[in-house]
Parts: sequence; structure tokens; C-alpha cells
Amino acid sequence: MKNKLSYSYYPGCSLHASAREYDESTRGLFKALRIGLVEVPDWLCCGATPAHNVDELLSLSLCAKNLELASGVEGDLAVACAACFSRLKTTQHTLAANDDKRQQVAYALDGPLAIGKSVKHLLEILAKDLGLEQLSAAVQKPLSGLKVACYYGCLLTRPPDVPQLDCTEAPTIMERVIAAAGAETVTWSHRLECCGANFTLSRPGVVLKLSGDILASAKRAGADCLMVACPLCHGNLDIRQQEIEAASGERYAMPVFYMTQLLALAAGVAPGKLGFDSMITNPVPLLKEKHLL
Amino acid sequence: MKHDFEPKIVAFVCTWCTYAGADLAGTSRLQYPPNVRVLKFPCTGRIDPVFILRAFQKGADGVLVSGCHPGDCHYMAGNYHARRRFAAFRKLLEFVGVDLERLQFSWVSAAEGGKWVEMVTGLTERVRTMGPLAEFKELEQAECWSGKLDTPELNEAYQEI
Amino acid sequence: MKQTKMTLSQTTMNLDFVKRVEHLSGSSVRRCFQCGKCSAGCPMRSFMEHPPNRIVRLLQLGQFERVLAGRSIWYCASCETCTTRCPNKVDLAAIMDALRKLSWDADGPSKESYVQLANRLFIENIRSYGRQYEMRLAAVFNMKSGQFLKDFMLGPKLLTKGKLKMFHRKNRNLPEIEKIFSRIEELRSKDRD
Amino acid sequence: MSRIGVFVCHCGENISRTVDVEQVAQAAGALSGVAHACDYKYMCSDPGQNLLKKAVADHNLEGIVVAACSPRMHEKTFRKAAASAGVNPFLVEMANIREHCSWVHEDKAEATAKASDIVTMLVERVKKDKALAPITVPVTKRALVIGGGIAGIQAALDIADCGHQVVLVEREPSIGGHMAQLSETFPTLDCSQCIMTPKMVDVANHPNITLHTYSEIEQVDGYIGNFRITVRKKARSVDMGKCTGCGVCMAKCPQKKIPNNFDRNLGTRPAIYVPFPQAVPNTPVIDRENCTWFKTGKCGVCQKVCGPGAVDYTQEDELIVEPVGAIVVATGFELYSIAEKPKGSPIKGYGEFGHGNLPDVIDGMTFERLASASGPTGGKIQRPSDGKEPKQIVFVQCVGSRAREKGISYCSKICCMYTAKHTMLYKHKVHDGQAYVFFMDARTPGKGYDEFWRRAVEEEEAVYIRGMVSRLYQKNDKIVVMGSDISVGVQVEIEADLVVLATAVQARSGADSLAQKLGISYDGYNFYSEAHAKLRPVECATAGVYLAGACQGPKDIPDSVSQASAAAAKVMTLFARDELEREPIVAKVVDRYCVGCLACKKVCPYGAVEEKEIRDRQGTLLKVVAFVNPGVCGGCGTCQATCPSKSVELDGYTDEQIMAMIEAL
Ligand SMILES: Cc1cc2nc3c(=O)[nH]c(=O)nc-3n(C[C@H](O)[C@H](O)[C@H](O)COP(=O)(O)OP(=O)(O)OC[C@H]3O[C@@H](n4cnc5c(N)ncnc54)[C@H](O)[C@@H]3O)c2cc1C
Ligand SMILES: Cc1cc2nc3c(=O)[nH]c(=O)nc-3n(C[C@H](O)[C@H](O)[C@H](O)COP(=O)(O)OP(=O)(O)OC[C@H]3O[C@@H](n4cnc5c(N)ncnc54)[C@H](O)[C@@H]3O)c2cc1C
Ligand code: SF4
Ligand code: SF4
Ligand code: SF4
Ligand code: SF4
Ligand code: SF4
Ligand code: SF4
Ligand code: SF4
Ligand code: SF4
Repeated sequence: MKNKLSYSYYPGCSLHASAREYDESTRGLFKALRIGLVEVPDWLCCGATPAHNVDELLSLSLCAKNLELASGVEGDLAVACAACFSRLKTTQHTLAANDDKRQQVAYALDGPLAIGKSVKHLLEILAKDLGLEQLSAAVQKPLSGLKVACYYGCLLTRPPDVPQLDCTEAPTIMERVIAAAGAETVTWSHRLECCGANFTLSRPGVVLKLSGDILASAKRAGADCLMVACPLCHGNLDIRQQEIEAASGERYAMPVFYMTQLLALAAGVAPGKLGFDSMITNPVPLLKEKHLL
Repeated sequence: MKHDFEPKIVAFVCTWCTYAGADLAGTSRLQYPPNVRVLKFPCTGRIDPVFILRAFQKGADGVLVSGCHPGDCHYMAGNYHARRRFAAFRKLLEFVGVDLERLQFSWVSAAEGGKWVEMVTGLTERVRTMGPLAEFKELEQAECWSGKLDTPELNEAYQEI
Repeated sequence: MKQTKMTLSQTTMNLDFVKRVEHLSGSSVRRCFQCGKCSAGCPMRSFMEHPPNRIVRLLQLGQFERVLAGRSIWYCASCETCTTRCPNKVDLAAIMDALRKLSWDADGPSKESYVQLANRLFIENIRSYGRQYEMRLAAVFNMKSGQFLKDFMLGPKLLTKGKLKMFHRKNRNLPEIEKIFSRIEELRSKDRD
Repeated sequence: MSRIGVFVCHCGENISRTVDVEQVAQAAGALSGVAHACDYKYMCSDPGQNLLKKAVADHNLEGIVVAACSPRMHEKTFRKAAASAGVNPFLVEMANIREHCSWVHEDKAEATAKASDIVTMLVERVKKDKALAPITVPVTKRALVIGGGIAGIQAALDIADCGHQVVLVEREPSIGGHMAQLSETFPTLDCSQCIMTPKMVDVANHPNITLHTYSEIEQVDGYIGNFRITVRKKARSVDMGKCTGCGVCMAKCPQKKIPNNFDRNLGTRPAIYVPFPQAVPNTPVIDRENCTWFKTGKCGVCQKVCGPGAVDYTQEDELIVEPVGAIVVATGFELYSIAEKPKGSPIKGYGEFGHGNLPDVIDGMTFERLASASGPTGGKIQRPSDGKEPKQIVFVQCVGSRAREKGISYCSKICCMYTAKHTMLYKHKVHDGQAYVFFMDARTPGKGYDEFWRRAVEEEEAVYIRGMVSRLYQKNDKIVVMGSDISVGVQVEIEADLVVLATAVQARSGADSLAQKLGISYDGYNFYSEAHAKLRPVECATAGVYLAGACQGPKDIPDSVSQASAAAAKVMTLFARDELEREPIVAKVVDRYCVGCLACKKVCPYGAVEEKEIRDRQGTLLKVVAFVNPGVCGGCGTCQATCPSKSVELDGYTDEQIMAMIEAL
């Protein structure tokens, strides 16, 4: 297998901490697929929700700065976190359409803007740049029998004219990607519902309710596990899962994987490098049951 | 009231809306300055910018072009074409040095006698304060185009195209 | 006190405020015809006292005190559902952003202090470190909000899973970051007067 | 022209009070070319007109200017008078010194000066006037009606009853259109089939109607009074002359499982079929795409079983030319369906409602078929997924309509009413069921309409919820409806057995290409445009083409029928004469100057400009120039102002005539 794909990489804050398994599995997967990945030096926090929540200008400036930093590294910008992806794309979208804001951001950054870098979510890279055929060709251990509920959350497809990753209301890109690795996907209702996002810090009650609904829907559909592409979603669905169970009286025990964990597993990356041990809901029994470990 | 300068105003209007609007001003006995001379067209779409230039050359100090409101054109779309044409024409006029304040475009419907009066009065007063348009009349003296279409010069020009 | 009566006049309708919201959000407020589709799909509706469609309605009527006074805007999760589905392209998520900014600038009359506090800490973190350090964020939040034992059970678990870093490195480009922050402050204060 | 007569009117005192008419007449008399000038108290009176006629004879006048009231008032009067005196009516001009002068000014000197100026301008104009002959065109007294829905049927019957020949062209194998699919109809709840089928049969039996079903308009040539229509009769594979409609072929055809579009795919039909039992004509067609014989060359069952030997696999499309004088377009509408990825539709799609992948989310027309006694369930309300009778049914209004972000900003006009109807039909059939309606506004203007809606709410106990639905999703065997009630300010969740969407009424796909053939205009949504929204609502701007029914915009049956009868009346007005006469204010192209840029063609709102080839005697093409069809030209003059080489002239408003007035300023 030969391909010359190579990307600059913006992991985002979470991937260096609470989502370290997302980072590790991404690097593992890309290595296995022989796709180059060079981390942007000295990247900053994208500002996430809190910044645009109260200070759009700050949010735009931080993202513009990151795009500028990324322009120093070869290749399109690969982004793993759905929230960072959304912020970076929104920044490009907003600044392209609004002269006032562009000028203000240029002032804040003290220089001409270099924000033209093509920003791609990992899903896009896998499904479009690499292609599903190449992806399945790299599979060594098909995920047969594993019933996956793909969870998109809010920011991968919304609003319609920003991320342009896939159809806004009925996307299939996650399903297509994981099916290429041999997994089975379930049809379920809450793929695009909000998990409670960053209320996890300030108002955890919100998260318990919203993420609870998501887990319930996935269970109803007969899923073995959830697959996500965002650390925030992961945090809410995995880290708070036991609290949700306690609050609702339902038992889920539903492992929540980052998509790269599953894909890397299928691509033959050593399970020890995929951070399964740092997941709160232990995935090992499920993976053993499906003969994947 | 007498003024030192009585401007000559020429109005190019469509027959269906503005001409009828001016009629209505009459039937309602509204009053306005007598400076305006009205030329009737089937539609503003028929109004060639050359007419406006010519009117300025022939001594008009102000020109009013008025037709049906957008969407009300008797011929459906004539006034849209007119609007597009005049947008380009205004630039040309500006280029040749006519103050665009002397040229007014408006929509006056058959029911807007009052608006007709407002338009005519407004333009007359505005142009009065601007004074006469001299440059163009001089140009007329120098140039002398008969307005005829079938002249040998024109025919020659057409042959060349 | 719940205000049940609205006296409408050109003086009681603060339409300038509405214009600022429209300018900041880049979205029209007038386009909304109150279909309620935004509220139908809003995941946070049950935590808000005003459903999203009513926020827009209050804006149309220039009732900005009512909009800002509630905690509704602070409970919006920026999930973009409303924006995505609005039949009139009212960008409610952006309007919510704009409202929060205006409220924040005015040292908001909102009651929702926890969310505000979390936001403030998050942003301060960026200013001091360039990146987010979740451990610090959570700890300081609990301390400042007086909920010392919140997520008490979660902390150690995350630590053992390697999910919380105790120590962190500051970005090398902190001076640049500081400049961005101070310039934005400058722009904001200019904007305010 | 040197012999011009000027007649200045006092209009009692209306003019003479502020205008010194004698002075105006005197000044006019001094103008070059004026042979006679006078004033008179009432020019429009009989003595006034006689004065004019006499002056023509006495002074051998060639052109006339009447300085009096507005031409909108008496131009016709004076043109007629002049004509009877032997002066071409288009050599008469009116100088408007009343509405535009005496009535709007007070100062007598100023008004008199202005009146003189006006007269001078028109004297100069009349010098450049040319005698014009009224244009006459013959009228072929046969009408074409395109589309056999209720609108087309009504128009065809009205015209045919008046004694004229009608050609009715219908695309589908049967006439009937959407109304044939409906169960019962608002606002009276009569059975659609019961009132529709007799009319369909009338069409089939009418001696004056030629019916071409399974046919399309291939080409349209000509203009008002003189169209030539080429109709493509698609191969039916069944000889209409021989077929007796016995139906044996349909019963025996082994291909039985083809989704029946007429039943919104709820039921099935064979490959040789009539869309519904009451079809007119009752002759089947073979759907060649699904017929085994056409796909593999095997089968041939229908041919074997057909007694009269009507089945003919070798039939080919046939082109027929029909000469007609007028065209009624009645091609109706299409209902937006969230299942089909809308092709060419401006609607972006409803992923949040499942993109048509939830079987128990249906549209209004599907509900009509469920409720119809002759429908696939025999009138039982059964949901598509498992045939269960729904006990909780949710209707959602304005799906696709009034949603500019989704693509359509207009209101579909009929869905508020048919949704109210659906709740009633449902209640009549499922007594223990509950209907809910999510709506933004109930738009029910019309006679008896609001009462109808209120009846649904008050007597049939439909629960109306003001607010829209954000999402629909399957939960076990229910559809979860996530809506809101904005009056209460809460979210509403309903677990429904069946959801019915009132989806948007859209123009027919392909409406634009038919319009281009006909040379008629259409709006941004492809609905056909009327000449004037209020005063000419059934005519197209293109002369001789009329509109009926929902092809012009969303319409219910009463409106469609009214418009159809109005269109028929317009056709009959046209047919009341043998020849058409029209004002000769039309554009003409001077071939010699025309450079063939066709800029004029692009701007002409009437599509009157055609291309004409100029050849020498050997027949080699010299150039292509524009040609204005005088039958079609509306006389707006846009072409003339647009033409870069000044090669097209509008009679009555030539550059010369206008320049003459400007020169006289
Ligand atoms: C769900 C639903 C319920 C309704 N209920 C009611 C009701 O209760 N009461 C009421 O008053 N109205 C009702 N209506 C509205 C009613 O259906 C329409 O008003 C009516 O059908 C319009 O008639 P039409 O002849 O203009 O168009 P159509 O019925 O659409 O007929 C047009 C005909 O033209 C044919 N055609 C199309 N294109 C071509 C072409 N290019 N060449 C040849 N033929 C062509 C078509 O095949 C069709 O036969 C309802 C509509 C819907 C969708
Ligand atoms: C406030 C208002 C605003 C409107 N705005 C609009 C608008 O913007 N656009 C629009 O499309 N429509 C508008 N309409 C509606 C519009 O006025 C009507 O549709 C229209 O006037 C109806 O015309 P008609 O000829 O049927 O009736 P009418 O206009 O009522 O004419 C009936 C005539 O019959 C005469 N008459 C009555 N009885 C007898 C008798 N026994 N013998 C002899 N003569 C009789 C009457 O004197 C009258 O002249 C508006 C209506 C109102 C009230
Ligand atoms: S969805 Fe849009 S139009 Fe509807 S109420 Fe909300 S903001 Fe208004
Ligand atoms: S963006 Fe905010 S207001 Fe809009 S749906 Fe999401 S939470 Fe509700
Ligand atoms: S084609 Fe033949 S068998 Fe079929 S209906 Fe006609 S006559 Fe009967
Ligand atoms: S030939 Fe075609 S239409 Fe006839 S019976 Fe066979 S499949 Fe049916
Ligand atoms: S008729 Fe009623 S349901 Fe239909 S689009 Fe109009 S308002 Fe909506
Ligand atoms: S009665 Fe008049 S104002 Fe009221 S809904 Fe009907 S049309 Fe509108
Ligand atoms: S615009 Fe003038 S030159 Fe061009 S085709 Fe038409 S008539 Fe001929
Ligand atoms: S005068 Fe108007 S209608 Fe006639 S050909 Fe010219 S543009 Fe067309």
C-alpha cells in the first residue's frame, strides 16, 4: 500500500489530557495507514464554547492564530476534536463573509491574516482523501459482529453551511468509515442530539439528562458500544456514564470508543497502544466477547 | 412668485402609470410649477438614454424619467430593462459632466397624483437652485446632429459594423 | 418579579439593542415568524425560562431586559440545532452568542453565575497558559463556586486513568497570546462606548 | 407633411379659465406646416367633431392636433372622427392642455405659454407620424387545452359546449389529475370520484373534444389565432380503436408487483394497466419499462388473452399536428415528497423528518389514498408499516412551504384546509383515535372555510398545537414527534402511530420547458405568470395563451374551476370574431441595419422576436436578423431602446417622432 498523504495536526487541548487515548489512537492509526501527521508547534486552545459564548472576537482570533501557526506546517490541517474542527471552520466561514470582523481580528493578531489552510476532520481524511477502499484494504482484524452506534453530536454537521462534512440531518460518514473496518452499524434516533457539551463543568445535571437519553436510544437500538469523534461527547457519555446510571436507574455498561481506537484496532495496531485502559466504562469484556482482543 | 431663473424640466413617462398619475393630479386639481413638459412613451423600456442626452442638449435643465412601480409594468418587465439601462447611463452622464442631481428616476403609479406633484415640484425647485445647465447647450451648437437615422454618415457607420 | 404586562412604545422598545444583536450575530431577528421549530428541538429548553422562539420574539419587541435577565441564554449549549432547522435562517445560536457577549460586557444581570464562572475561568486559563488544563479548571471552579466536593468521586478516577494532568507546560508564545487578549480588550472597550 | 389642423378646446371653462385658448390657436396657426388652427367650446361634442371633419375637407388636412383633454379620455373619439373624414387615425395627436396644464396651474400667462409649447411639440410630432393600418390576423376557432385535471376538464367542457372544437392533451394514460386521487373534498366533504368521474366521461363523449391521453406537447409554432401544435402520442402498445376495456389483459399479466403511483405506491398494478378503475379512456397502456416482453422479449400473455387483438407491441410514438387558435394551460402541480431527493426542486430536504425513510411518515396525498373508498385499503386508515389502525395521528402543516431556508417561501394555500379535512375523515373512520395538528397559522379564507376548520377543532376534537415540529424519529413501533407549543411555551412530545406531512405544492417538474415551448413566462418557482395579478389573472402576457388551475400557483378546486371557466370565457371572446384586429403599435426590424445580435430577443417580454435568415437568390445564407412577429409584439418598445444599431422601430413611437418632440422643446 502506498500513499503520500501527509497532514499538519491540531490535536486540541483535550487530546493532551482527558482524551489522550484519542490522540494516541489517532497517531497509531495514521502510522498504520502510512499517513504523515506533524503536530503544529505551539498551537493554542481554540477557545471552544466558552470563548465564542461570550466573546466571538476572542474565539475568532484564537482560531485565526492557530490557522496561522498551522500554515507553517506542510499539508492540510487534520483536526480530531469535533469542537475544535467546528471553531476553526466557523472562523474561516465568518471571516470570509464579514469585513469588519476580519479587520478586527487582523488588528488583534497584529498582521495580515493567514487563515486559508484547508481544515479537515479525521473523518474526512479517512473517507475522502484516503478513501474507504484503501481503508478497508488496511484492515487486518475486521470488527465483525461489533454493533456500533455512531454518535455525531452537534458540531460535526451543524450548521449546514459551515462544516460541510456530510449531509446535515442524515449524515452517514461515520457509519461508512466504521463499516469499512467490518463493523456493523445500528440505526438509531439520537445520533445528532446534544450530549450537554460543556455544561459538564457548570451544570452536570444537564449532562446526566441529555447524555442519558443518548445512551438509552443506543441501547434501544441494540448497540454494543458507542463511537464518537469528540472528546467532549466522550467525556459526557463515558466519564459520566455511571452517574447517569445511578440517576436513571438504567444499566448501560456501554463502552464509548473514539473512532480511531476502533479503526486502529482493526488496522492491527497493538491494543496496548490504544488507551483502552483509560476508558471509564471498561471495553475489554466486550472486545473479548467479539474476539477482538 | 417670480423667480430669476425658470428651469426647463422634461418628463419622460410611460403611458400606463405615470402619465395617468399626472392626469390624476389634474383631475384632483393639484397645483405644481408649470416648468414641466411631458413626453409620453408606451413604457419606460422604450426610453433610449439618447433621448435624455438630447433633451439636455436642447435646453432641458432637469429630466424626470418615471414609469410603473417594479412589478407593475404593463408589459411585465420593460421597466426592469429600463432600470438596468439607466444604471449604466447615469455613469455615462456623470462622465460627460452632467450633475446627476438634474436627472431623476422615479415610480409614479396611476393612483399617485400627489406623488407626481411632489416629484415635479421637487425637481423643479432643486434644479432652480442649481441654475441653468449651460455646457450642454453649447455642445449642441457645436455638434448639430439632426436626430435623423437615415443620414449617409450613419449608414456608412452601419455598413462598417 | 414576574412582569405580566408590556407597555409598548417607541421608547420602551429598545430597537438599538436589537440592531446591535443583529450586527453581532449577522442574523436578522425580524425574519422570525414564530413557528417555534427552534424551541421544539432545543435540547436545553427544559432548563430555560424562555424558550428560544420567545427570546427572538422579545428581541423583536425590543425587550432586552427581559431577555438578559433570565438565565436562558446561559443555558444554551451552542448545539446549533435551532440554527440548522429554522425555516427562516434565523441564526439563533449566533444570536445567543451575541446576547451573552452583550450581557457579559454589561456585567450581565443574569442569575446564571456558574456558567459565567466556568466561562471566565476557561478564558483566563487560555490567557495564562495558552492551552486548557482541565484539572486546574475543575479545581478552581469547584473552589470558586463553593462546591468543594463536586465530582469528588470523579477526580481520583480520572487521575488514575491518566486523564488529568497534574503539571502543565506554558506555551512558548505566551507574549503573543497576551497581545491578542489585550488588543481584544481594547477593541471591546472601544465598542462599548 | 404641411397641411396640419390644430383644434384648441375650451372644455367649457375648464381650459379657457386658465389658458388663453385663442392665443394658443393663434400661435399654432403661425407654426410652419399648420394650415388651419381654431378654437371651440366643446371639441368632443357632436358639433365639435363636425367642425373637425369639415375643416379636414375644407383645408385638405393631412394631420390633426387636438389640444384638449388627456388622450386617455378622448383620443379614440377624435381618431374615429378623423377616420370618418378620411384621415388615418394614427395621424391624430392629442395635446393634453387640461389635465396637464389648465387644471394644475393658476397663472394664466404661464399656463398659456405651456399650452402653446405642448401644442408645438405635438405639431412637430404629427409631422413625423405615419399612417398605420390596423393589423388583422385570422382566428382558427379550435382550442388546445394542455392538462386533463379538473381545471383542464372544466375549460375543455366550457369551450366545447360553446360549440368550438377542443383538443385536450394529457400526459398520463387517463385524465383526472389530482382530483381523481382525492377521497372527499373540502369544504363540503363530497366524494371526489362522484363529482369528478361524470365530468371525465363528458369529456370522453363530447363530440367537440378530441382527447389525446398519454401524450405530450412536442412543439408550438405560430401565434394568437394561428398556432400549430405538434403533439407526441406516446406508444400505448394497445390499439385504442380495438380495445373494449374488458381488463382481461390486466388480470392475466404476470408482472403484478409494480408500485402504483396513482396510489402513491401503497398498492401495486400490473405492467399493462389503467391507473385507476374509472380511468378515461378505459384503455390500458403497457408500461414498457416493467413489461417482461419489452425487457426480455418473452411473455406476450396480454396479446394472447386479448380477444379483440388490441395489444400491439410494435406501436411507436406518433406525431400529430393540430392547428389551434388559443391555448389553455392547465398542467397543475406536484406535491413535494420528502422521500424523493427533490430533483430540480428548490427544497433542500427534510433529514430531520427522516428523509422519507420512516414508513409511517406519509404525505397528504398518501393519506387521501388511504381514506379513499376506492383506494388500496378500501378506505380503511392503516399505516404502511404494519397495516395497524393508528390511534394517535399527528399532522404537520407547512412542510416545505413558508420555509425560505428550505427553499420555498410561499404558502401552499390548500394544506390548512385539507389537513382540517384529514382530521375529520380520520375521526369519522377511527372513532377512538386522536388527531393532533402542529401548525403555525391556520389560513382559511374562503366561503365556509374557517367554519370548516373550526368544526374540525370544536366538533371533531382535533387538537391543534401552534408550533412546529423539529424532529421525527422511530422509537420501537412509534414515531416520536418533537414539537413545541409556543402558546404555552413548552416542548411537546407525542408518540404517534402515523404522521402525515402537509408538504408543499410545487410547480410540475418540467414546467419550465413547457413554458419555453409556449413562450410564456414563469416565476422563480416555475409557476406560470399571469399578465396582471389582479386584472388579467387568467391571461398570459403572450397573446392567445391562458392559464387555469394550479399551474399558475397553489389552488384548490373551487379556484381552479373558476379560473378554468374564466379562461374558457377568454377563449370564447377570442373566438367570437373571425379576425383579430389590434393596434398597430408594433415593432419592426429594418433588415438592412440589423446585425443579428439578438439583444432585442433577450429583452422582449413577449417573446415576439424571432430569428430570420436572409439568403441571396442562390440560397446562400447572408445573415441572420431579428424579426418581430406582429401578432405577438405587445408594443412596449424595449427592443428599440436596447438595439445597439437602432435597427428596430416601434410604430407610433419611432425615434423620429420622439426626437421631433424633443427638438421642439
Ligand atoms: C392532499 C391534497 C388534498 C386536497 N384536497 C382538496 C380538497 O379537499 N378540496 C379542494 O378543493 N382541493 C383539494 N386539493 C387541491 C386540488 O387537488 C387541486 O386544486 C386541483 O387538483 C388542481 O387541479 P388542476 O387541474 O389545476 O391540476 P392537476 O390536478 O394537477 O391536473 C393537471 C393535469 O395535467 C396533466 N399534465 C401535467 N403536465 C402536463 C404536460 N406537460 N402535458 C400534458 N398534461 C400534463 C397532469 O397529468 C394532470 O392530469 C387537494 C390537494 C392535495 C395535494
Ligand atoms: C379595506 C379593504 C382593502 C382592500 N384591499 C385590497 C387589495 O389591496 N387588493 C385586493 O386585491 N383587494 C382588496 N380589497 C378587496 C376588493 O375591494 C374587492 O375584492 C373588490 O372590490 C370586489 O369587487 P366587486 O366588484 O365584487 O364588489 P364591489 O367593489 O363591492 O362592487 C359592487 C358594485 O355593485 C353596486 N351594487 C350593489 N348592489 C347593487 C344593486 N342592487 N344594483 C345595482 N348596483 C349595485 C355597488 O354600488 C358597487 O359599485 C380590499 C377590501 C377592503 C375592504
Ligand atoms: S425556528 Fe426560526 S422562525 Fe421559527 S420561531 Fe425559531 S427563530 Fe423563529
Ligand atoms: S444552540 Fe442553544 S438555543 Fe439553539 S437549540 Fe442549541 S441549546 Fe437551544
Ligand atoms: S387490451 Fe384487450 S384484453 Fe386488455 S382491456 Fe383491451 S380488449 Fe381487454
Ligand atoms: S407482455 Fe408485458 S404487459 Fe403483457 S402480460 Fe406480459 S408482462 Fe404483462
Ligand atoms: S396553507 Fe396552511 S399549511 Fe399550507 S403552507 Fe399555507 S399556512 Fe402552511
Ligand atoms: S378574517 Fe381577514 S384578517 Fe382575519 S384571518 Fe381572515 S383574512 Fe386575515
Ligand atoms: S438588437 Fe437590433 S441589431 Fe440586434 S438583432 Fe435586434 S434588431 Fe438586430
Ligand atoms: S416592442 Fe416590446 S413586445 Fe414588441 S418586439 Fe419589441 S420588445 Fe417585444
